[in-house]
Amino acid sequence: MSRLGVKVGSVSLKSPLILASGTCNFGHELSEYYDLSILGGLSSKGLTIRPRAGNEGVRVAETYAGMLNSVGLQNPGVDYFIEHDLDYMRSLNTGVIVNVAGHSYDDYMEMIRKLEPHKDKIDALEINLSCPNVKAGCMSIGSDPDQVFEVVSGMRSLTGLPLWIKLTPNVTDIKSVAYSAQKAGADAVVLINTMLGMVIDIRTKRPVLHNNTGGYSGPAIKPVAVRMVAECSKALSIPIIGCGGIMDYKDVIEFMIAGASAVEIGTASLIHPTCPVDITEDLEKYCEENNIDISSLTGTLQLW
Amino acid sequence: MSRLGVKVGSVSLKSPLILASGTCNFGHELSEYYDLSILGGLSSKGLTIRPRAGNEGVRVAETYAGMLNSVGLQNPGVDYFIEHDLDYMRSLNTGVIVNVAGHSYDDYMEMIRKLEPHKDKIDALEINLSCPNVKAGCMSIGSDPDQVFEVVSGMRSLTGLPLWIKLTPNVTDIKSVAYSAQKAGADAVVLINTMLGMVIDIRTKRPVLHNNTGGYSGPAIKPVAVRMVAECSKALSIPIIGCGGIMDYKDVIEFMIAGASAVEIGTASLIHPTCPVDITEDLEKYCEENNIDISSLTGTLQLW
Amino acid sequence: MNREYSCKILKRDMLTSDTAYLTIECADIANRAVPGQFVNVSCSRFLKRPFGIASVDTSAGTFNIGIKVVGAGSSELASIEEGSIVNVLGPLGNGFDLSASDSFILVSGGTGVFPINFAYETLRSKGKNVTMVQGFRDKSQVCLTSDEYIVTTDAGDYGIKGTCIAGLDTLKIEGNTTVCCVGPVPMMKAVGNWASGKGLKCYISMEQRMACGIGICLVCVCKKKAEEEGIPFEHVRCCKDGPVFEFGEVIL
Amino acid sequence: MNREYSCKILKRDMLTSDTAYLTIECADIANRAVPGQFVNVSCSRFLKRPFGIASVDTSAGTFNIGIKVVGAGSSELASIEEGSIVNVLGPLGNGFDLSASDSFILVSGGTGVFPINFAYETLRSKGKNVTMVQGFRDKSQVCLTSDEYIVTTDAGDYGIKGTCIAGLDTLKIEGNTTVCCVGPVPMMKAVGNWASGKGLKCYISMEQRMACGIGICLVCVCKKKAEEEGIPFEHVRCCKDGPVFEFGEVIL
Ligand SMILES: Cc1cc2nc3c(=O)[nH]c(=O)nc-3n(C[C@H](O)[C@H](O)[C@H](O)COP(=O)(O)OP(=O)(O)OC[C@H]3O[C@@H](n4cnc5c(N)ncnc54)[C@H](O)[C@@H]3O)c2cc1C
Ligand SMILES: Cc1cc2nc3c(=O)[nH]c(=O)nc-3n(C[C@H](O)[C@H](O)[C@H](O)COP(=O)(O)OP(=O)(O)OC[C@H]3O[C@@H](n4cnc5c(N)ncnc54)[C@H](O)[C@@H]3O)c2cc1C
Ligand SMILES: Cc1cc2nc3c(=O)[nH]c(=O)nc-3n(C[C@H](O)[C@H](O)[C@H](O)COP(=O)(O)O)c2cc1C
Ligand SMILES: Cc1cc2nc3c(=O)[nH]c(=O)nc-3n(C[C@H](O)[C@H](O)[C@H](O)COP(=O)(O)O)c2cc1C
Ligand code: FES
Ligand code: FES
Repeated sequence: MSRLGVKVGSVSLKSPLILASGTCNFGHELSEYYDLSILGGLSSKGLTIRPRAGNEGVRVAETYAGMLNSVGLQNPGVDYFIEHDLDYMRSLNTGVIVNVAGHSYDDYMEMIRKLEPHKDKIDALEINLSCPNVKAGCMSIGSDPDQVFEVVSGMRSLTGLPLWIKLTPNVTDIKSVAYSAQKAGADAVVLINTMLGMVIDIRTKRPVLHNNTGGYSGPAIKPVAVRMVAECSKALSIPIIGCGGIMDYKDVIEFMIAGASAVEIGTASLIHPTCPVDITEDLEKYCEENNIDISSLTGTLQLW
Repeated sequence: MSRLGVKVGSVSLKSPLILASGTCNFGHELSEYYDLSILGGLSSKGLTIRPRAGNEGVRVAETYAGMLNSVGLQNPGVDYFIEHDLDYMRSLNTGVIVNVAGHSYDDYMEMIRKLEPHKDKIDALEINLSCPNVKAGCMSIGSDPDQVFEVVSGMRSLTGLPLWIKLTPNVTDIKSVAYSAQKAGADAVVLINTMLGMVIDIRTKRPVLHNNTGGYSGPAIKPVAVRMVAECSKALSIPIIGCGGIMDYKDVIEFMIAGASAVEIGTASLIHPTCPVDITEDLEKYCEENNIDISSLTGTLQLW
Repeated sequence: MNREYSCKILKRDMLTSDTAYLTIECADIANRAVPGQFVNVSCSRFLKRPFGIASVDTSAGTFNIGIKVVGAGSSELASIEEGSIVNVLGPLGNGFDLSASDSFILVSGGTGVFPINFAYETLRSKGKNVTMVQGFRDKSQVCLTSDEYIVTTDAGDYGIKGTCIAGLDTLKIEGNTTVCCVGPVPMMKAVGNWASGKGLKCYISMEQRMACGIGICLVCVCKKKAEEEGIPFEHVRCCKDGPVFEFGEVIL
Repeated sequence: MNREYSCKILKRDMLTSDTAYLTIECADIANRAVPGQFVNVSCSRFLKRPFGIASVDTSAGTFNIGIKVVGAGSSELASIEEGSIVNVLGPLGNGFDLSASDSFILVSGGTGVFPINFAYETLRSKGKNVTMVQGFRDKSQVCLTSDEYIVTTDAGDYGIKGTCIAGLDTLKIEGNTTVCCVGPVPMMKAVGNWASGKGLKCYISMEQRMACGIGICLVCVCKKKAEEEGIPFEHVRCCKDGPVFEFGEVIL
C-alpha cells in the first residue's frame, strides 16, 4: 500500500480521498475525466426507497466562496440503483460507499434490508441524517441525539456492514449527536453535511432557490467543519471522515490533523472535476517530502 | 426624516446602518474616517463588569471570504466606559447602543444596574448572549432557550431601556431561542453573532488562533444569517436587526427583505472603513429610484 | 479523457454595446465541439458560467462564445482583457442532430443567436439547405446577422416587426425539414408549436442555472414527461441530457 | 479625514530573489507619512496586508514598500504587474520620535530594513547624525544597503559575521543618542538591552497579525505591563498604539 492508504475502522482505502455524495452521482460522468481508481472511494448520490424527482425550480444559488443547493434527494430509488449502478460502482476499483436517506425510522430500516443482500459489493453504508432539503426526516432526525441513537441502533441490529453516520452542522452541540451515533454502534461519523442557508434575489424579493432554503457547501463552510471534526475527535473513539470545503491538498491535511481518518470532496468536484487528481499528486509529494504515511497525520492537532 | 429612517420598536434611527459591536470600538478611530452621524447607530465594543485583557496570542485567522477572531471581549470595563466613552458616543449624533456581556445571570443584572442610571444617554442595550470566545456564559447562555428567558426576564424587570438580544447562530433552532427572548420581554433580537470555527496551521499542526477556536464573520456567513432572519421574521412579532457578512447596499436590502428592521455592519468596516458612506449613498439612490422609504422593505420576502 | 482547459483569450470584440464575442484558444474544444454544445467558463465568482459555442476554427484551434452582459460574471467576462487565461470545461452537453434531414430552418432569439450561428456554419459547410430566422428585441441587439437571413425585431426598427413566427410565416416549407430553435422559453414554445403544426421535427435548447455543467450535481434539471405511469414528471439534467432536446420532450 | 486610497503601482523592482520593492502612487500618503508608520494593502485575499513605509518621494507623490515573500498575499503583491491598482489604508500607526535627540543609531534585521530606511532618509535630510546597522541572514538577503552602513550577516558571507550586536559593539557612542530598531523579536530584545546597558533610549517596532490596521478590531495586541496593580498586563493595539513602542513598554 502506498503512503496514501488509510483505514476507516475496518475499511481499508487506498487514499483518504472519497467523493462526497451528491457531487459525483454514481461515477459515470467523472470517469470520463479521470480514472476513479485513484480514489479511496465514491459515495453514491443519496438513495431513498422510492425514486424521487427532487425539488422543482431553481436548485442552485451562488454565494461568496460557496453555493447553496436544494436538489432534494433526486435519485432513481434504491432498487434501480442496485440493478443498474451498484455493479458499475464496484467495477471502478475503488471503495463503494452507498449513501442512504429516509424520512423516518422505518425508511432507514427498509433501506438496510434492501441493501444487506448486496453487502459483498458495498464497503460502507453512509447514513445521511443531515439532508436539509427534504421536508421530513433526515436533518430533523440528525439534530436530535435520541433519534440518532434510535435509528443507528436499529440499523446496527440489521447489518454488519460498516455504518458511517453523516451528520448535520446545524446543531448546537455536534459532540452529543456524534456521541449518540457512536454509542448506538456506528463505525464512523462523517462531518459535515451542508449548512442551512438562504439567498434572496433582491429584484424579485424571492429566495433564489425555489425550495426557499438550501444546503451551503464549499470553502466558506470549512472553518466550521474543521472545528466540528476537532471537537468530535476529542470526544469520540470511532473514526471521523472530514468533509466541507476541501479544495486542495492543504485542506485535506488540515482535516486530517483535526482528527479525520479520511475526507470527502464535494463542491470542489463541481468546480474542478479533476481536482482529486491534483490533490492525490500533491498529497503524495507531501508524504514523500515529510517521509510519512498520510494516516499518521490523523488527530495530530496540538491545541494551545 | 429622509428615506433611510427606520424604527426598531420604539427606537427611531436615521438609517438602518448600525456599526456592529467589536468592529468600531467606541467610535473614536472611525470618526477619523467619516462623519459617524450618517449612521443609524453605533454598538459599543462588548462591555463587562470588570476590565478584561482578552485572550492572549494570535487573535485573527483569515479564511475564504471571512475571518475568525478570538479577541475574547477585551474591554476597559463598564465603569471606565461610562466615565470615558459614553459621552463621546452620545456626542457623535447617532444612535448609542451599548453592548453588554457577562458570564452569568448575575453579571448581566449587575451590568443593567450600572447602566440604568445613564439611560438618558443610551438608545438601546444590546445584550450579547452569543460571544464564542469566552469560557463561561455568553454563547452557552444564548444556546439555551430557558436560560435566555431567565436572563432576559431578569433584565426586563430592571430597566425600561430597549433590550436588543444578540443571538448566536451556533444552535439547532434559532427560532425557539429568539422566541424565548421575545416572551421574556425583549424589544428586538440581533441576528447573528459569529459562527464558531477553527483554522489549523498545517506547518505547526496547531490552531492559528491561540484560543483554538474563534468567531467566524464576513461574507461567508451571510447565507446562514439571512436564513435565520427569514426564519425568525415569520416566528416573531418583535423587530429583528440583521447582521452577518454585509459588504454592500445589496446585502442590506437582502437582510431587510428577509425581515430586518435595521442591520449591523461588522467585518466590512475592518476591510473598508468607509464602506458605510458608500452603502448610505447607494441606499439613498436605491430608494430614490424605487421611490420608497427603506423601511418599507422590511419583511417583504415572498417565499415560494 | 475529458479535462479542464486553461485557455487564452485571443480576441475580444464587442458585437453590440452589451455583447462581447470572445475568441478562445483551445484546439481540443474546437475539434470536438458540435453545434448546440456549450462550455463552462471560469470568472472570479465561485461558479463557472455556461455559454453556447458560437463558432469554431479547427485550423486555428480556436472557438468563439458570445456573451451578453446580464450580471456580475457575464460583465466580467465581456470586458476581459485579451491575453487573459480562463478555465474552461467543454465541449459539454448534446448538440442538434444535424443529420436529421437535408433542409434546416434555424431560429434564434436573443443570445440563442450564438449556438445557432455554429449550427448555421456547420450545416453550410456540409452543403445543406439552411434558412436562418433571427429575432431580436430591437436594432441595438442585432448581431451575427447577414442579408440572407430573415430578421425580426420586437420593436420593428430593423427587419420584420414582430416575433420569429412572423418571419417563419414568410417561408415555404419544402420536403424533409428540421427546425432548430434557441431562445427564450415562450419563443421556443411558439416555434415548437409552429413546427408541430407543419409536421416538422424541432429541436430546442434549454438554459438552467448550473453548477458543474457535467452532470454530477443535478441542480440544472428540466421537467420531462415521465415514462412510467403515476409519476407526474421526471427531472433530466440540462447540462448532460441536454441542453438540446426535441420539442415536446421536456415540459416548457 | 483619513480614507482608503486606490493606488497605482508605478514600479516594481526585485531587490533580492524573494523581495520586491514597490513604488506606489499616492500623494496624500507620501505627504503625511513619518518613519515607522505602515500601510495596509489589499490583495485578492480577504484581509489587507501590512507593510512598513520604506521611503517617500513627496515631489513625485509616491511612496515605497518592500515585500518579502512569505505566503500567499506577499507573493501575490511581490509579483504584481506595474499599472495594477491596489487599495491602501495609510499612513497608519505611530512612528519613531525623531526629535528625541541629534544622534541616532538605526538597527534593522530582515524586513525591518524597510521602515528603518525611511527613518534614515528622513534623519539625513534633517541633517542629523545617523549610524546605520543592518543585520541579514546571509548575503542573498542584503538590500537597501550602502558602503557607509555597518552590515552583519548570520552566515558571515557578507560584512561582519554575527548579529547586529556584533555591529553595535564596534560603535563609539557620543552624546545624546537614540536607538531605533526594527527586526525579529529576539533581535529587538538584544538591541533594547544593549541600549539600556548604555543608558540610551530605544524604539522598537512590533509585528502582529492584523485585520483592520486602524484600531477598531483589537486583534493585533501586544502585552504591556499594566499600570494598575493586581492586573498582570494590559493589551495595546499594535496598529494604533504602535507599531513603534519604546523598549520596555511592551512585553517581548
Ligand atoms: C447551456 C447554456 C448556454 C448559454 N449560452 C449563452 C450564450 O451563448 N450567450 C450568453 O450571453 N448567455 C448564455 N447563457 C446564459 C449565461 O450562462 C448567463 O447569462 C450567465 O451565466 C449569467 O451570469 P452572470 O454572473 O452575469 O449573472 P448572475 O445573475 O449574476 O449569475 C448568478 C448565477 O445565476 C446563473 N445564471 C444567471 N442567468 C442565467 C441563465 N440565463 N442561464 C443559466 N444560468 C444563469 C449564473 O451562471 C450564476 O451561477 C447560456 C446558459 C446556458 C445554461
Ligand atoms: C506593522 C507591520 C509592518 C510590516 N512591514 C513589513 C515590511 O515592510 N515588509 C515585509 O515584507 N513584511 C512586513 N510585515 C509583515 C507582512 O505583513 C507579512 O509578511 C504579510 O502580511 C504576510 O502575508 P502573506 O499572505 O504572504 O502570509 P500568510 O502567512 O499567508 O498570511 C496569513 C495571515 O497572516 C498575516 N501575517 C503573516 N505573517 C505576518 C507577519 N509577520 N506580521 C503580521 N501579519 C502576518 C497576514 O497578514 C495574513 O492575514 C509587516 C507586518 C506588520 C504588522
Ligand atoms: C449539489 C449537492 C448535492 C448533494 N447531495 C447530497 C446527498 O444526496 N447526500 C448527502 O449525504 N450529501 C449530499 N450533499 C452534501 C455533500 O456530500 C457534502 O457533505 C457537502 O457538500 C459539504 O462538502 P463540500 O463543501 O466539499 O461540498 C450534496 C452537496 C451538493 C453540493
Ligand atoms: C473582531 C471582532 C470583534 C467582535 N466583538 C464583538 C463584541 O464584543 N460583542 C458582540 O456582540 N459582537 C462582537 N463581534 C461580532 C460582530 O458584532 C458581528 O455580530 C459579527 O462579526 C457578524 O457580522 P459581520 O459578518 O458583518 O462581521 C465581533 C466581531 C469581530 C469580527
Ligand atoms: S449543472 Fe451539475 S448536473 Fe447539470
Ligand atoms: S488590526 Fe484591528 S485593532 Fe489592530
